[in-house]
Amino acid sequence: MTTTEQSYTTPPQLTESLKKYQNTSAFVGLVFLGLLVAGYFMAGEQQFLRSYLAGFFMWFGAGAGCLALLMTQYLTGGAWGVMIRRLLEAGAKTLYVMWFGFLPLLLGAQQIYWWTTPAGLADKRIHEKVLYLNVEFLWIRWVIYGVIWLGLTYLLNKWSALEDETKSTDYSKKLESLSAPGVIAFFFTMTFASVDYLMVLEPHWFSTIYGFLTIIGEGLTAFCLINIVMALLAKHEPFNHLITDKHRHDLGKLTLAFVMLWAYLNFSQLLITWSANLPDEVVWYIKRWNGGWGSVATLLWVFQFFVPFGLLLSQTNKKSPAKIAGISAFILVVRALDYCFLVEPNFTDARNVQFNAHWLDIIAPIGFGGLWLALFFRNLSQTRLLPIGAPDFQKALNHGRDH
Amino acid sequence: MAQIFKSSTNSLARTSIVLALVVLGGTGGALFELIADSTYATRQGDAREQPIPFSHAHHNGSMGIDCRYCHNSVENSDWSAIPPTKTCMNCHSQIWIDSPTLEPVRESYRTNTSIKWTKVYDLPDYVYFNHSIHVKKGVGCETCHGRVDQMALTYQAPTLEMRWCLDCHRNPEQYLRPRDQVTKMGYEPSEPQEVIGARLVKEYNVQKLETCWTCHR
Amino acid sequence: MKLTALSALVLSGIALTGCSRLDMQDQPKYRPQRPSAFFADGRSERQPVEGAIARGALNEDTAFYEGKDADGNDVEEFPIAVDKAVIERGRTRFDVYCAPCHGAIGNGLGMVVRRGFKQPPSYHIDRLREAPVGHMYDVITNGYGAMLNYSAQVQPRDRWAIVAYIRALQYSENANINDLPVEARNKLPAAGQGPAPGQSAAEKNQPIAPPDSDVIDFPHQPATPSGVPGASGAGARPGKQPERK
Amino acid sequence: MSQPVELPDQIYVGPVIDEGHSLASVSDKVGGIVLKRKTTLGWVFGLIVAFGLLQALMASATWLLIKGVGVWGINIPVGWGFAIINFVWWIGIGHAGTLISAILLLLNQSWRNAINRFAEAMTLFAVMCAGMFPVLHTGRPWLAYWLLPYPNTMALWPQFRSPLLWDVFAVTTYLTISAVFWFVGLIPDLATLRDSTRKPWQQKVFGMLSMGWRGSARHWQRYEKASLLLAGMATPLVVSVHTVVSFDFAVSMIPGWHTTIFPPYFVAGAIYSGFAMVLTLMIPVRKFYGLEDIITMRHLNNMAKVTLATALIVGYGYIMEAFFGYFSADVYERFMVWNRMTGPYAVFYYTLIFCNIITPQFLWAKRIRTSPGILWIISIIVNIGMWLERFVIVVTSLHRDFLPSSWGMYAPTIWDFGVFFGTIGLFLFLIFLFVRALPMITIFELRMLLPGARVKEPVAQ
Amino acid sequence: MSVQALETVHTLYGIMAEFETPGHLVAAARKVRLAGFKKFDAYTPYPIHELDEAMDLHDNRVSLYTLIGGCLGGIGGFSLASWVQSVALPLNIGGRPLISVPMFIPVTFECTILIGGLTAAISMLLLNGLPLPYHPVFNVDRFVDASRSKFFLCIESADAKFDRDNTVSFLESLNPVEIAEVAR
Repeated sequence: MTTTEQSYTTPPQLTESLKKYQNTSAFVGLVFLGLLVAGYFMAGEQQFLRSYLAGFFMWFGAGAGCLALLMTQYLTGGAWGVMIRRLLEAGAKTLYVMWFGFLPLLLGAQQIYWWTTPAGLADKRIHEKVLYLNVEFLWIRWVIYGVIWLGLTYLLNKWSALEDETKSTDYSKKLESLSAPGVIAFFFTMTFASVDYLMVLEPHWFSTIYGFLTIIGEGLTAFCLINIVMALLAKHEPFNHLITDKHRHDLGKLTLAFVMLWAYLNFSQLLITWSANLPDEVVWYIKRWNGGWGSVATLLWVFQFFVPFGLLLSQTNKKSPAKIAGISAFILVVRALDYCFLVEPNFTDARNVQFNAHWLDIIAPIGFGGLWLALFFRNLSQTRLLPIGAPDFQKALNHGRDH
Repeated sequence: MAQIFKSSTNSLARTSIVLALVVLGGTGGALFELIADSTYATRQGDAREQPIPFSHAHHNGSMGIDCRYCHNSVENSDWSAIPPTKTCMNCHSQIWIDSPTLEPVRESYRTNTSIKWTKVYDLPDYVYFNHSIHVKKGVGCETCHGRVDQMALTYQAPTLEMRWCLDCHRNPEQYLRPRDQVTKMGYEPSEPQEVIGARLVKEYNVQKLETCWTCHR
Repeated sequence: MKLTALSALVLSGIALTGCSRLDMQDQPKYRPQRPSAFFADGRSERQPVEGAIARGALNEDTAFYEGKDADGNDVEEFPIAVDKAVIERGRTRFDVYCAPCHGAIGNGLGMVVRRGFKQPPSYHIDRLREAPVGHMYDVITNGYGAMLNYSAQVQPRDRWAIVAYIRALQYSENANINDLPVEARNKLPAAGQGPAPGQSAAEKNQPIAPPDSDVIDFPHQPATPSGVPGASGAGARPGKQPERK
Repeated sequence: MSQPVELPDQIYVGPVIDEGHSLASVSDKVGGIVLKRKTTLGWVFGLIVAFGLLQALMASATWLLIKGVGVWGINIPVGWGFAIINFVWWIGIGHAGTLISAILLLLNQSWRNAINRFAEAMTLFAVMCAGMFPVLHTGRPWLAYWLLPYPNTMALWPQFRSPLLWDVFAVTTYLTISAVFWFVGLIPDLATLRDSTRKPWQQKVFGMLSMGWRGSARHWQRYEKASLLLAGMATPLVVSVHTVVSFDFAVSMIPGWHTTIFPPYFVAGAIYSGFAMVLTLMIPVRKFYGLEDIITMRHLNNMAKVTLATALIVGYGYIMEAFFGYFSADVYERFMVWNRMTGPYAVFYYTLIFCNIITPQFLWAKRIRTSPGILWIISIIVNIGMWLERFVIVVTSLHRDFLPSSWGMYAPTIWDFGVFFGTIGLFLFLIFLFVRALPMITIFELRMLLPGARVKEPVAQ
Repeated sequence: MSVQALETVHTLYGIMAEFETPGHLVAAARKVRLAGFKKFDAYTPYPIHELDEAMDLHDNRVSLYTLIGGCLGGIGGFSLASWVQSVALPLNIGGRPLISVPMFIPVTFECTILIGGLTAAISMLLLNGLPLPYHPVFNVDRFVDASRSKFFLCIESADAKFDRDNTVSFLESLNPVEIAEVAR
């Protein structure tokens, strides 16, 4: 195998393909986002924002998940991280655009966030926590999140590029030392972001595991996307012989771990809430336990846990590019349903649970997915696809080749 | 190296493992059946030694004296009284007055001291049992105490295990009888027990009390 | 496996200690009639102090509690309202506490008498038919002749119920067909062929025996060994004959 | 799954096993600790000290059985005192062992090989100590078998909706599977001991225990499969055990207990304290037995990193609890947080913050991660901190009941301490016996790390 | 098989060759398999994964049994919980359904692991035919090192292709350190 630097540059055909993917995604994204805007006029502002929130948060989360995994892999090391570092960087960079996606939610907050309305702010329980729940602070938090996420993304990308150029381990050390506090900052900001945009849809409800759950979900989304992109890349020179079964196997195992973590955290939340049966808390589940949403909950358990779990147990499935990509795509579809499940039932009545999913709930994730992928492939086509400057790059490439 | 073990050790090692499993597993079951559930542990069928060989078979069986003649508090109290010597003397002031067997009775009456009967149905102190409600709901004396009319020396008829109590508490219709048949020995239901039991459950408003505090209070 | 072995050990431990009484099966507390190591007489219950009267137990109503009027004479009238339920109640009490000696119909030929107890007089003699109810109450309460008192076994209200039942028995043994209501009388077979008139007062409160039966069933009689009252076994003895007429 | 020896580079602190070892030398070195090494005075002294502490357990438990649980400091409203605190503490300590063996085996982390046997033994002994507490707390330990579902004369069954029953299942399963996993791992090493010793009685004992293991390739193939499967099952098991322990608290309605983050937060806390305990024990053992070449700096460094990471998760848990206490706008939740921080037990809260959150921050520095002495002190502080964490959770939540009329204080008695230190004695006693009687490092897995173990097929002759 | 060969089977377990390195052993094992021997085994002080391929070992029964055991354990645990709570001792706890699925998950899970784990360990031992304290290979003096540092390969006399002299010369061609007869 050649080990010259030249062989790791992106060949022109691959850049072409990436451009093609970018254009297709952009087209799909624009069409569906156009439909979503049309939905604003057809279904009303509130329904628009609900579907917007579900679709947007999923794809925002994909970028955020990439950022989190990017920092994590600097901390833990391991071949898997080196191989997908550039993909994660490209994913994280989508945050530059996605961060602005919160604006419609902030501007239309009174439509979907009841607590921001005068009636909500006057509510006794909301008033009790007015130090946190006030509209000004909500805006300020949005800015803080942006500074932290975008700042981390910027620095990580910059130093990583410099590392490639200079081959200096100074940058490797810098990346590692930024990632450690970065992960901590990310955990807290993302927790509060999940409170700000999702949890307060049910303004009296709270769950301490929620931030954790959101972050793990985002990591799962990110891993699924990475798996798919890795499978796409594996079709092209030079990746067809750079990415080994071992790499895919490691990524598959991590995907499996996230599937299990997702199930574990969700089950913990369910069991604790369900068994204590406190009126404040159980409302959230009542709306998701009965009627149409109850069936969706079952579907989520089956398709976001049992089925992927069973499939990912098999080594063959994890190692085959087509299979792992298929499973990942499947999980992504269920992830979209999961976000819909997190958002929509809040707008139904606990005494008479209605299945209130809307056609816009299908439009929104596809629209944002197109947008996100377009951004992602654009970022990807502008960079070298392998971090040749990483100190353990050669070792990562050789991972799984020594027998 | 030399062999450490003889070739016979192989079968020895294997059989000993199997044997150990069988023995351990078997002992658990055996101990349950033979000890925990044995009449030795439950004292079922165990006739207790009494200061006077009082025969229920005679008094209740052949004389036909109603249970309540002596155990007169059974309908009104949680406690079915062991009769005072005076009750014996109701009759034995006239009959069998010379019997040496009955001397302790007469002595007790003379000296105003209690006869120390041995309790046959000694429930644990953490069990609350109320005779009157059982009698009122149509549980026959015989259902728990067995054919007292055939007991020369009184023995404990049931196991008195908790599951024995629960057997009836869960499905009382298996055992209920009309109230006026409660003290009757050798009662035969006039209709199939399922029919009569189900009717009486409704008529007497018998509840299936299974809560812990029904009996442990 | 470890636990099975452990539980087996524990079980056998319990068994080997000689009894299977668990903790707290015997608690240091008194239950009725439990002996006491503390009191000299060995009883856990204490007798009230001589002359003590429990709250609500002054029992001033002498007619009710003693069967005597203010002058100490036996009362003639029941101090309670007598109705069918009271007589029914009286019958159950009578069958339990009186029938062993007095016999189910009050002829004084109960089981205990047949075993040697001094025979009490039949209720169906004139003296007793004419005795005031207070007298009978007094006998139950305080005993009479060879009969010891039943005050501990039978409560005052039950004693009156028994008295009421005895009155009914006496009436039944001396009744006339004309005492029956017309409808009941019509149900009887032609006069002279069925059971003799005045057969049983109990019948007044019971369905009349079916026409084809010549056996009067006493369904609430205390059980005899045969389980069929009055029909066979002990009930078939000659001594029982009078009550059949 | 071949095990390439990873080259030392700036990411790593050093090799997983020092150079210069051969197949025979590792076998002799580790096996020699059991077979050849003289029983040192230090070991005897340590054993006696541990045995003395164990007597505290014996005495306290005996007194407890005679008098009942009233000899402990528990009462209304704090009905769960030292018993549950120590139970959770011990079982948490146990978790590192399974984690090191199982998760790191699944993740192909070769540095586990030198410490997994010891950590697994620690797991077993810690779970034994842990299991003792709820059983003693029942008041009538001789009836503990009532906790199992079996057809009994009472026609009663345990309540499957109660987290305390889940505990029974989780802890017994954990103990059983840990013991099986540990024993399966021991079999090849016992065979090594059997073949290395010259004493007939040792040959007999190790021969029986190793069940005639002869290193057949056909056996190894199934053996590896079974090990992997056991590891695969032990990993979710270890998570489930502490999750169930957290459910003991979380499915209730007590403020400070009923919070959804408890499962991951408890699991992280368990791993945290477990790794701290491994460090606490490994650092001296490594020194006394001269195992620096097998348990290298790299091990200490990695364990310190895991400790730091879990410390951060635990810290995240503390902050979430405090934030959501505020965010709940619930008077009881808020009072609970406030009471923790300013109430009568506040000093414990701040001590635990110091021990669990502040102290481990030193581990960011590689110099500290690689200096055994400081690491040892930090690990002990963390152990104390994690004990205090359980104390704060149990006592502060209970001692202020919903109604002020039911408020009370909790103070352990000498018998509480007797049982607690007694279990530490039991634990150390078993550890001392273990390091003397069994190979404390998995020899056959060490061999796999050696350069000489790699298969280089000769060029065709 | 000749009469003489049969006699050999009774006295001779097989021929054992000792190798210096794992690499030699793997190469030898592959050759032995390719030579058509079925009943032979390699003895190593630690698991060598290359041997699985060289000796064509792919026994997945442990996994299969474990899967079955785990499933049975899980089903058993859940059924036990459901039966107890709905049939044997139905208790209404705060209005929750008798079969409270979420609350049965912990027990179900633990039973799955318990039975699965025990099956994995026990089936491994049983399939390996352990315990077997006595085995002919221990008769070879140098075999003590099999659990320490040396690598052995033994062709059993029970193999159809076994012939004492030919086997010895065949093994000698594989570059062993030493060759020994294994008495039964």
